[in-house]
Amino acid sequence: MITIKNLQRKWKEFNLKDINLTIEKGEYFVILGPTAAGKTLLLELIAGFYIPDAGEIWIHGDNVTTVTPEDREVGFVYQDYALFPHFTVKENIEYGLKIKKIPKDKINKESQAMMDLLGITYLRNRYPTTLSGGEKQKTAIGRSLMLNPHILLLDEPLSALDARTKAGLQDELKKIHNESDITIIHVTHDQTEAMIMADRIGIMMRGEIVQTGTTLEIFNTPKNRMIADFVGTENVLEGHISKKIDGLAIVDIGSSEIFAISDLETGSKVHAFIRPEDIIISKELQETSARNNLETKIKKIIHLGAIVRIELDNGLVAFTTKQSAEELELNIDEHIYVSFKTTAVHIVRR
Amino acid sequence: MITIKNLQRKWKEFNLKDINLTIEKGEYFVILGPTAAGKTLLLELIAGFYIPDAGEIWIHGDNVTTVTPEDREVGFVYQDYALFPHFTVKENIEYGLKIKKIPKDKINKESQAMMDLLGITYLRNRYPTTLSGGEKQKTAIGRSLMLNPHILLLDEPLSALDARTKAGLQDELKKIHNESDITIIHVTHDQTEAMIMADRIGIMMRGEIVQTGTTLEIFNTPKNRMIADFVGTENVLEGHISKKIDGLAIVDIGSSEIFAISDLETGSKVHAFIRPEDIIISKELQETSARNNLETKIKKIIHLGAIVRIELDNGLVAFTTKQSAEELELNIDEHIYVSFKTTAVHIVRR
Amino acid sequence: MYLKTIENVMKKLKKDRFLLFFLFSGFFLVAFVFVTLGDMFYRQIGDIPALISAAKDSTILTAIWISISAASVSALIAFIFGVPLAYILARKDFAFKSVIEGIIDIPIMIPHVVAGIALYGVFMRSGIIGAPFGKIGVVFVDAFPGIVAAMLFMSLPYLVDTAREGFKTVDPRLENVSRSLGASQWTTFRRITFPLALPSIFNGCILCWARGVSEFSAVLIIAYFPKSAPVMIYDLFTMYGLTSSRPASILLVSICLVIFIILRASKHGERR
Amino acid sequence: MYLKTIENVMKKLKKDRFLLFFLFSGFFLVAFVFVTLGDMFYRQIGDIPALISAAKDSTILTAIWISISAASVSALIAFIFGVPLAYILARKDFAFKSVIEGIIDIPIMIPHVVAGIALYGVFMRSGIIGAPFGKIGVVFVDAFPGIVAAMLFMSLPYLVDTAREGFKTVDPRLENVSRSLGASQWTTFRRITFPLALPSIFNGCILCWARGVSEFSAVLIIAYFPKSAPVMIYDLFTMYGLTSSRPASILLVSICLVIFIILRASKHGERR
Repeated sequence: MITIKNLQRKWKEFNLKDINLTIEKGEYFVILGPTAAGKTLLLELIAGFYIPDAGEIWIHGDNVTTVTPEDREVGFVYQDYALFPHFTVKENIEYGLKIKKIPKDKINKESQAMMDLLGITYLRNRYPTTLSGGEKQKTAIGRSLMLNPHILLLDEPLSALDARTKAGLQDELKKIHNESDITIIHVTHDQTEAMIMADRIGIMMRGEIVQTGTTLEIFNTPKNRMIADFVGTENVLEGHISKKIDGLAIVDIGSSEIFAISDLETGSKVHAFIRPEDIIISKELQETSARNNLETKIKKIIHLGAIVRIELDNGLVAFTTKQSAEELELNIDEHIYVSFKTTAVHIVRR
Repeated sequence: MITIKNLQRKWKEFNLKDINLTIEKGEYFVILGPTAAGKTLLLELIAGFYIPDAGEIWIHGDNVTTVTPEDREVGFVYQDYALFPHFTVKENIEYGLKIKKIPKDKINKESQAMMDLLGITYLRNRYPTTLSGGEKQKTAIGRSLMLNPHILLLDEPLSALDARTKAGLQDELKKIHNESDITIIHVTHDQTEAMIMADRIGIMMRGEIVQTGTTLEIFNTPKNRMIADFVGTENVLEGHISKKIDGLAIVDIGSSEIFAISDLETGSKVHAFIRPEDIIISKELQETSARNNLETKIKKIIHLGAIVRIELDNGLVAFTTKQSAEELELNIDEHIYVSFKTTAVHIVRR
Repeated sequence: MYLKTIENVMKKLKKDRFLLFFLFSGFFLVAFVFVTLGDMFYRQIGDIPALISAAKDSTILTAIWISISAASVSALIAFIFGVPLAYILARKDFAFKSVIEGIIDIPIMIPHVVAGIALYGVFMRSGIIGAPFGKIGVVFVDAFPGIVAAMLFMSLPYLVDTAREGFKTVDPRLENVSRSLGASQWTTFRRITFPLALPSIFNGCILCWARGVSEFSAVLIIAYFPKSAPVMIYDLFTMYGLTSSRPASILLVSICLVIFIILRASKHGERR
Repeated sequence: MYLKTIENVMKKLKKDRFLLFFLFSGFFLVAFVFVTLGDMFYRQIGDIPALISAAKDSTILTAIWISISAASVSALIAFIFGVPLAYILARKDFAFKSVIEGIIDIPIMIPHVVAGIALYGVFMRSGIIGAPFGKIGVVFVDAFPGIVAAMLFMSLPYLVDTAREGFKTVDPRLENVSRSLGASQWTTFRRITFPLALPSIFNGCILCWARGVSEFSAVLIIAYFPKSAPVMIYDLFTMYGLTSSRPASILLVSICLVIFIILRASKHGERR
């Protein structure tokens, strides 16, 4: 278990303020945040490359706040791989064991096994400059795993890779994680990557961890507008709770009223979030279980390959598949109905 | 109209080989290709920053191949904006008119109108280093539009911007394009951006324009596997045409046969492309208009926000909305049926 | 307060023997330079009257003035011809470019006395440059133009190299954009490239000037007269010894330092 | 073939008056350096016997040997103490860092003669450094150690600056990764940082060595004897004139050039 208590550190333009975080042993934890949020600095503090200005870091019950990096048994993989350019792939992978003065034949055997596992044996005598991005990243991951660290820290490990290589390495990382009890902390700015990889996600913005939770918690119930904006919640409505009936809140958003579930009291000023994929479009008013039914016009139809993005006159955005869009024969300026469930509306105080 | 004939140019590691391209007047043309395809170099040749090794460039009926950039009346916007750091926003925007020695009060009026149009008047006295990415890009676009160029060349204009700013600038560019008869050539590596912006798309790879066409043509009927891979066609099957009945081709893909429409003769070795959003998933074999029905198992379900990606045991990938996935109650290892229309299969010779 | 800081530094260092060892090694060179110059100034403080009388001595002041004015002329010539060369070296690729760059850097690498011998060879009355100039009445050997020529030769690489690096930091795409906005190559240079490279060019001029003032060997050979400051200091040393040459040395260093500071300040003032 | 190339260049230039003008200006400085040195070599070719007899003259050879060996010793000292200093300056931030960097660069900016005066002041028998060394029998004035001290003083900034820039190009994240793989700070320096900065450090050593060989002014003041090559060349010039000093000059430049080429080649050979 990794526990971070009230961690503070200033470094160049970055400023970590009072970070508190607990990551369970064996967890795949993703720190998701925009660039310059201080994500890398947080990882580097966990690895011990810097000493915090204040606060503590505990790993598996030990306070390691001032322990040097070489004594933390933490693997680290940087975004641009940070391979040693004067060593071959094999020499890079064996570096940690050579430092430990392990016998040569044992090193040989272990590095061979690692290269086989990652499928990079054929690259063993190549120098890093001659490798592709994916090959470099596999080497970097292999190098960091050779000492069987308790914790693997990944700093945007897939950001510089093309889509196909990325998918392959995602599988590889998942496999490594599943087949050992290693704790992985993976930093990224890519929401999709976070959704694919994470057991749990921590949202980091401007030097703070602003929300932690499972993937669904984060994406369906962002804690505030800033997080909602960042994780890509498209529909953000502003209003106030005008009435409450049987636990159901009626939110006045000016042009109309919507039904939602909320514990907040009447009169609260709120933001209402609705994910575009939760909005159903139909040509006629339908009898459905959805409580919210609004009439509006289509303003714009944008084909995005698999999905179609429909921008509506009342400011909402809906996603639908190409199939349904074709079946419905939607046209710009056409009058349509949108409906969404009360449970699809996520209310936060503003 | 811009006509490029047999254009060749080597520069550093880039090598443009025999580029032929015709872009209509007033068109919004997107050049889409991976990094290092030579896209920027092509734009720079059109702008006249380099002289081609061979070939010709014609703009509106004139051969401009050796005309200097200052006499081409072509606007250019670089990815990282290339604002003059020692000038304010206003001075940047007025630069072209000052060079032309236009009277001061006229310059003032025109730059004011441009800044108003782009909504950056409040930035007039700021220096570029103090601006955000979006503000810089607006300034760069404004600067390039001040001389009313016939042609506007945009080099990855939105790549460095965050999602929200990007969307705003996409609208802005579309508006500028719609309200004038300017020809825009827009270079990008982002498929979604190309789909949103383009009247027509040219795919550029390794120094060659490999396919041109409308958005639908490019994404639904990529000319070869390399293009399909790049534009994100997920399902690529390998097989040969085993039979032809009434213009319908039966493609033997080893494990099974699929129906498709193709002019190729029996025996041809082919690739079959099927877009994931064209594959319909159901729990029972249904009577549909789709000719292709296959039974398979679900291997993996990945939630990607609006859409759910379903990886199947037979290697195919299907996309569906969160709604339908929930309604179908799909589970891993479950037996299901996939169906897709004959018209959804795109056949190319391999 | 001060002791506290030292204490904290010491605490940190104890943790970090590696850094301590490196600091200790590095300290040696810093101390060497500091002690050598500090000693000179410190000893002079014990004899302020000698410094004052040197500052009133017209032969010393004339020598310093000759050094400063000759260095200024040579820096100006280097600027006029060096800036275009630096621009070409930064922007264009051509055959033998590295040869040109090598030739420009020779004066840095060659022993100064050898440079002086070579300069004497071409600038003497019968020399390949001295002869034609002699016909129009310009004499180099033991004359002001000779001092300028020697200084120019020894110091021009500093200007060209610094200005070239300055031009390289100006993004060529700014020039491209400027031209697409209707500006010719010359206008682009004048309005975009030169202003953006100016801080580096200015630095190059300062370096070039300082190298000119400090030049001794080549000047000694080509123009012992009129006596420039370093020659004068050397003369004082050989004829009257250390105590006589020290005040003039300190005077020269101090005047150069003041000019430096004024130039730097004016440069910072000019920047936004 | 050759004419054709010139013709093509001319055609391009006509299109491009801007470039033509700049080339013309830049040509002046290149020609200045080239003619000055070319003339020296060209004239010597007319008198090969003098060159041969100089190459056989044991006093000349001894002087060159003194220069080369003293420069080597001074470069070695600069290496030992300068590399740790350069590493600290590249990696660590601390109070007064820019002061330290300024002190290290003083020898470049200060007039060489003034540096010589200052060095004489501390290394003479009664000097702050000369006195304690005198007690253990090491004399600097008019002795080999004095030559080394003068060379070290004048050349150390070149090594420190170049090595520092070399260390700066080594990504600190490589050091981070190395430490996360169990290597101590010292092991990381030895196995990662130093090998990667080595080409720059090597360049710094060459620069430092070359600056040492070429030093004249400070050596002249602190150690006229034993005569190092530049002092010997100057003596020959003042006593016997240009034609007598030229062969020794060319010999010194040539020997330095050969050493250069050998060092560069060995460095390239060592790289993959």
